[in-house]
Amino acid sequence: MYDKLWLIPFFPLVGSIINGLLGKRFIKNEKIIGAIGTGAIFLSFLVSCKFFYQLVNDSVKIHETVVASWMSVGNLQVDWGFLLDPLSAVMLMVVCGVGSLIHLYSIGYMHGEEGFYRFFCYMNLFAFSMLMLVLGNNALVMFVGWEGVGLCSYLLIGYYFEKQSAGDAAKKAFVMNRVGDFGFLLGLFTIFWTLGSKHGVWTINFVEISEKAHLLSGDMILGAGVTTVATLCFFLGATGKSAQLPLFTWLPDAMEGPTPVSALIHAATMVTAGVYMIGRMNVLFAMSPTTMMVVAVVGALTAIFAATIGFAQNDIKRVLAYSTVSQLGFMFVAMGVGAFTAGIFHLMTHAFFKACLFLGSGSVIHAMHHALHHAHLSDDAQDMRNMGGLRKKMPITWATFGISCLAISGLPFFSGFFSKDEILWWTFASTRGSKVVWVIVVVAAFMTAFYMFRCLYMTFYGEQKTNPKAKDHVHESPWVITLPLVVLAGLATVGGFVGIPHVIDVAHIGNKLDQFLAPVFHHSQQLHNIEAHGTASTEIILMIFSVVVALVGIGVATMMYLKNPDMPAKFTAKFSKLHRWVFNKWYVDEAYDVLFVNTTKKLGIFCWRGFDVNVIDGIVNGLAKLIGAISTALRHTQTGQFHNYALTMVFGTVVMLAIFILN
Amino acid sequence: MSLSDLLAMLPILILAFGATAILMAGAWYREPLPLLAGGIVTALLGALSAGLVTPPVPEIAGLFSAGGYARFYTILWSLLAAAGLMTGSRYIIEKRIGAGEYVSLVLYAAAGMALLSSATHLVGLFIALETFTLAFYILIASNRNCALAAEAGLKYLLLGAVATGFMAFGIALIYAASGSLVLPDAVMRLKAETGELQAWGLLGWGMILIAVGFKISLAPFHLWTPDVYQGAPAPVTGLLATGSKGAVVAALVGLLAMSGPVWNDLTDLVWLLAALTMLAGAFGALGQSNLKRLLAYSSVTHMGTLLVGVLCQTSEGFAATTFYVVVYVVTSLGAFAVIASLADGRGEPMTFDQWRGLGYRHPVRCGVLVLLLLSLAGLPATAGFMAKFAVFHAALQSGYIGLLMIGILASVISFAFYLRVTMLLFQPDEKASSWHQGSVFEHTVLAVCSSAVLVLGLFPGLLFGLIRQILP
Amino acid sequence: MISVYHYMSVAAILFAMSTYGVLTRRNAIVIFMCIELMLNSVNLTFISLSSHLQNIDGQIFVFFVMAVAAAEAAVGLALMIAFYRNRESIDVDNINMLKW
Amino acid sequence: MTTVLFYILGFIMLTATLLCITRRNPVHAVIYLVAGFFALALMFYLLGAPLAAAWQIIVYAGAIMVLFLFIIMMLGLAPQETPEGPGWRRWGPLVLLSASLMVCTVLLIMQDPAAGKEIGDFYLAPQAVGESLFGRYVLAVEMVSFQLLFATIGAYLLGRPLSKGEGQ
Repeated sequence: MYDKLWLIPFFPLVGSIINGLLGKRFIKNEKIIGAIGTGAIFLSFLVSCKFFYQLVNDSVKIHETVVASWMSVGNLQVDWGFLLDPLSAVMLMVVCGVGSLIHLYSIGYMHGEEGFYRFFCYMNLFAFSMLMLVLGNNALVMFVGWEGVGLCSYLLIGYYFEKQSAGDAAKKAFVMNRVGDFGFLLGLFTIFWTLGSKHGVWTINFVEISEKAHLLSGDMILGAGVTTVATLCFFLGATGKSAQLPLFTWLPDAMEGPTPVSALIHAATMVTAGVYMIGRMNVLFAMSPTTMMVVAVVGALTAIFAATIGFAQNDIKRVLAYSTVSQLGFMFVAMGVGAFTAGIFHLMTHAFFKACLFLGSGSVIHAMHHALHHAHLSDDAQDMRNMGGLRKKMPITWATFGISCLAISGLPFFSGFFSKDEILWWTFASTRGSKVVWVIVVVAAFMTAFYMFRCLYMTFYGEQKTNPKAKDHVHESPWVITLPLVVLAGLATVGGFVGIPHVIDVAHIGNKLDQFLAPVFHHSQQLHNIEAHGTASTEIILMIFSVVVALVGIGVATMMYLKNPDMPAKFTAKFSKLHRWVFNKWYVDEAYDVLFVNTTKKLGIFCWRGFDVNVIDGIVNGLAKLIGAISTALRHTQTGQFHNYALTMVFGTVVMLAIFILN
Repeated sequence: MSLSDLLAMLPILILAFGATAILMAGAWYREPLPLLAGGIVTALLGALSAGLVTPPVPEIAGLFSAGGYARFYTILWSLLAAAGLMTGSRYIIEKRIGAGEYVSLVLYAAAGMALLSSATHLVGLFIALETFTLAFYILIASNRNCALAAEAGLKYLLLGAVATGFMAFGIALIYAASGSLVLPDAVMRLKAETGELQAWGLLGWGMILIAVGFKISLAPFHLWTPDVYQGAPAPVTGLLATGSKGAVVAALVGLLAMSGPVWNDLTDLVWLLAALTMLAGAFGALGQSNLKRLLAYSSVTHMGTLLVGVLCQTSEGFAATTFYVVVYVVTSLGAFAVIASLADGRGEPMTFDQWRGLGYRHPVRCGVLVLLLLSLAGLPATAGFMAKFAVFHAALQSGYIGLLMIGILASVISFAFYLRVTMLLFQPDEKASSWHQGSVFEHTVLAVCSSAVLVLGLFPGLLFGLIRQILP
Repeated sequence: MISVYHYMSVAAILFAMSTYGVLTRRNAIVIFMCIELMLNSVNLTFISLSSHLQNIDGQIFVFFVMAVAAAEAAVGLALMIAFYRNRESIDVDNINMLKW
Repeated sequence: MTTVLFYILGFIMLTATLLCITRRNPVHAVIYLVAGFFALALMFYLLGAPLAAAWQIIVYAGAIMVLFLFIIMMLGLAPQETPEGPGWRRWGPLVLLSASLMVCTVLLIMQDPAAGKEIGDFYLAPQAVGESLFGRYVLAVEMVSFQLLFATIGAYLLGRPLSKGEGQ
């Protein structure tokens, strides 16, 4: 029934190979290359839909298929095996669905770029790797994907090789991801070794690990529980891949890549691999309250931290990048408090609205770029201070961007509302939850609403601040760009209804997502008593509270950034008494500006420049420098002189013999 | 020596007498191509006979084994010689190196490697080791107009001769302690009644380790590696980096697999050597801006990893090491073959400046190079990953957790420089110049190496199964 | 009383001395001579052990060591000529083009 | 008698070696080395290995060292080993290092219980060695002969004058 699962990653692989080998010399035509690339992933999407439908109607929810035996080393048997369960099915739909749309979008966005074929080759390769990551039934196949997506990510960040910054960004992403990979491997080996050497179960198969995980409960390593150590290592891997504190600074820099890349890899799919991985290993994580706590705290801190930095950014893509980091923080909070379903739910809705936001920003940048290029100006096409008032010029982009902003802010009945609310509820009420974390996350939610609307207003509202010469050349993008926007905006609007919370489920639809994912998560949740308990009224109150928080955030942003020039004049004319109020309001505003905005701005700048740039980059650069220094020192032992080489040899000999004698 | 002995060593005879025949033919007939073709055919015949002819005796003249393990390596080294000749074809023709001499030396070296991998007697071991070392001294410096090659040859000779001294001294001490030169008895008799190695045995093993350390470039005996790799012509470097190291490791594995755990007193030392080597290679490569030197450091790291597998002293570890040797040989040879295939009148592309943007001028070969580099780096689904994984798995089962961590750390670091080259290749650079298009021979080698890397990565079980059968 | 220990000690001293020579001399040919000396100390060890163990193998090995040394000397000296042709010197301090 | 001879020969050999590794003129070094080899050959004889002693003289002193001498003369190196030899600072540590190598080796050799036993009378007739070489070890002898052949080829390949267009 499920033995054709391999088709799903197969199509993008073929697409990648065709475009990579034949794209430059033989196909050449952009349309065909684009069609091959998009078609490949769309076929995967169709196949995924088929399997998804099949799985929904199947009573057995976990299916493994083995394509071929990979290797057997000693008592370890590893297969090229795929695992289809509700978790991977949801991920499949997200990856293939959003991926298809972004591929389509790329045809328009990358039009005329040098290396068009290369772009689609990498994108398909990425899709292939991501699907391997999602579908792998054992840690090794997952690791194949894990490394593959990383590789494609560097390749695509550094797509514009001629830019020095792009190369640096790729390097940074590389270093941080390596730290993460190191964690992942250590975690894997810890689990593998303990299960094997102490319990005789040599396996890296996820299903088997989940079944045998209970054996590990009493084992200790390095003075701590094995599960704690291993899951902390896994979490380190997740922080690298998913840009969490302290390894998050590569993600904003990764915006050097083309915008579709940012949307697909650095917003919707690859960066959520860490969340998925925790979901996949939820049994292990649930066994260690310590790790769960760490995950939740790190997630919450990242959420608020990145949101703060979001205040101070003027580059539209960087705002979105920090917002992504922050939203990933939300997902980790969810995983940390045991709300696995909520985490995956938010992963899904985030993929919709954040992809839409990124693609929208891409559409704007695309238009700006063309306009500026047309007028021979070298202004920054990504700086929001050069935008403003684009609402009329680009109505579709504006509408979809606005809807996504509403969704990410968590306004009722948009998708973000449901997922974020579930996270907040679990954080508040879960047995693994914490009120402190809840407060932090709520503040972060407020900030999210604020800076997203700031971004919206600065880009689409007010006066157009683009250089007058280029002003009139800004146009709406072609259909290949707007179609994905519309579809994603639609999903961002209604996508949340798959997970309606029980308390407001008037029509008794039920939380479909929760029911669907239950086979994966409920077991560990029940085993370790992870549940959210509280009265329905508390839940409703909290829900209203979070909506209010979002509205306040939007309100503040509206007050501060939506400066319609007509409004004050009309007000003065019609309601002269109100004038003073408005005027005073302005004072308040300015006072507010001085007291609050500037402070937060400074805080934001401090966090960004001070922490992000100095501390984290300092550490990363320091590490790189240290390694560089060691390698230079080593290099200088390489004097080329025969005597030095011989001397080293003899010295090594003497040391060795001395060791013998001393023993 | 009886007829059955001769039959058992048929592959070696084919190689050695083929070498002599080609040498003599070369004295009168100086066209390089037929000589080369003859050499390649001889090497392939050697491989074929090793694969097909079942030896009637298990041991040849009490010096060499004729078992499966020995034949496995005979096949590998014969094929290596064929591939080495193919990669060297343009070098010989264009530089006007004496083809007869060159071809026969490569075949002769292959015979030496095959014998070393199957040695069951310390005399055989010593002579076989010297056989191919000697051939390499000559091959490295075969282009006499090249000052760098002469320097590389001299450096390798002087240091290599010192290592030979250590090797002989080590053998002497083992002989002293055990009274025998026959393997594995000589090694097994080293133990005193307490189960520890006697002082002489310890010293002997130490000296041998130093010599082995030099040959397979373990830190701190690795310093010659980058210099010699850079100076030697790429077709020779390809052989030097793979065969001369692989054969030594093969002999070590064969010896240890036959003699059981004789290294127990040495584990700390070997542990240290392996750790030092992996780190020295990884760190050393980071600072390089010359591809050949970088590959040299990469080979240092790989040798460290190999040593981890040897250190385990379990059948698991030996199987993993053998697999690793094969993968390393294929990958490394391919990488040097790419360099050789690009070489033209200006020499070989070496510095990163020369490589920048070459991916657009020579996409296929640079693509192959990227694949091979990624395999060396151990990217999952390539052969390199499987090899590393198998070795680390064996280390894990033997409880060398610290070494495992260092190994993972080293491969994490080494990823950086492999990827750096990869990125470099595909940087647009207007100044990137075209290099040679390469000959059919070279393309064949590249095709074989890259497909082997993929096949072994996806279906390593085939080779693992074979290795399990043949391990002594 | 002369034991095998005496002979081996002489050999060890010889080995160390030749190592010293390898490390200090700058003329590549002299360095090569020191390496030959190293092999000779090995030969002494083998012969003394052969006597000590009343066993023929040691002497056999000496034969092979000598043969290998002769082969190595031939190739080594030819290499030095090749090097000299390129660089007009065989001072090892001049073996310095390949580094870093 | 053996004892006295051992000490005399040991003294000659070590002195000759010492002189060999310190003389600046390579020709002198070769002469001292040959002297050392003669002492070594006699020591082999003392140990009951007349054939090895003969090889030592014929192969080492006679062939290899003459080859060395020949090359030194041919390259005209005699005056070139510069007077500015290693200074104290340079060879002081090296003396220490070599000395520690020696001490370590000797210490390890002494640790072995077998080391103290006196060497008994042992005499290996050349005939026995020859029979063994061409009996049990004939394959190894063949290999060595191959090796010498290829060494000759190699020496020729490296040492002959450049032919036209070679290496371009």
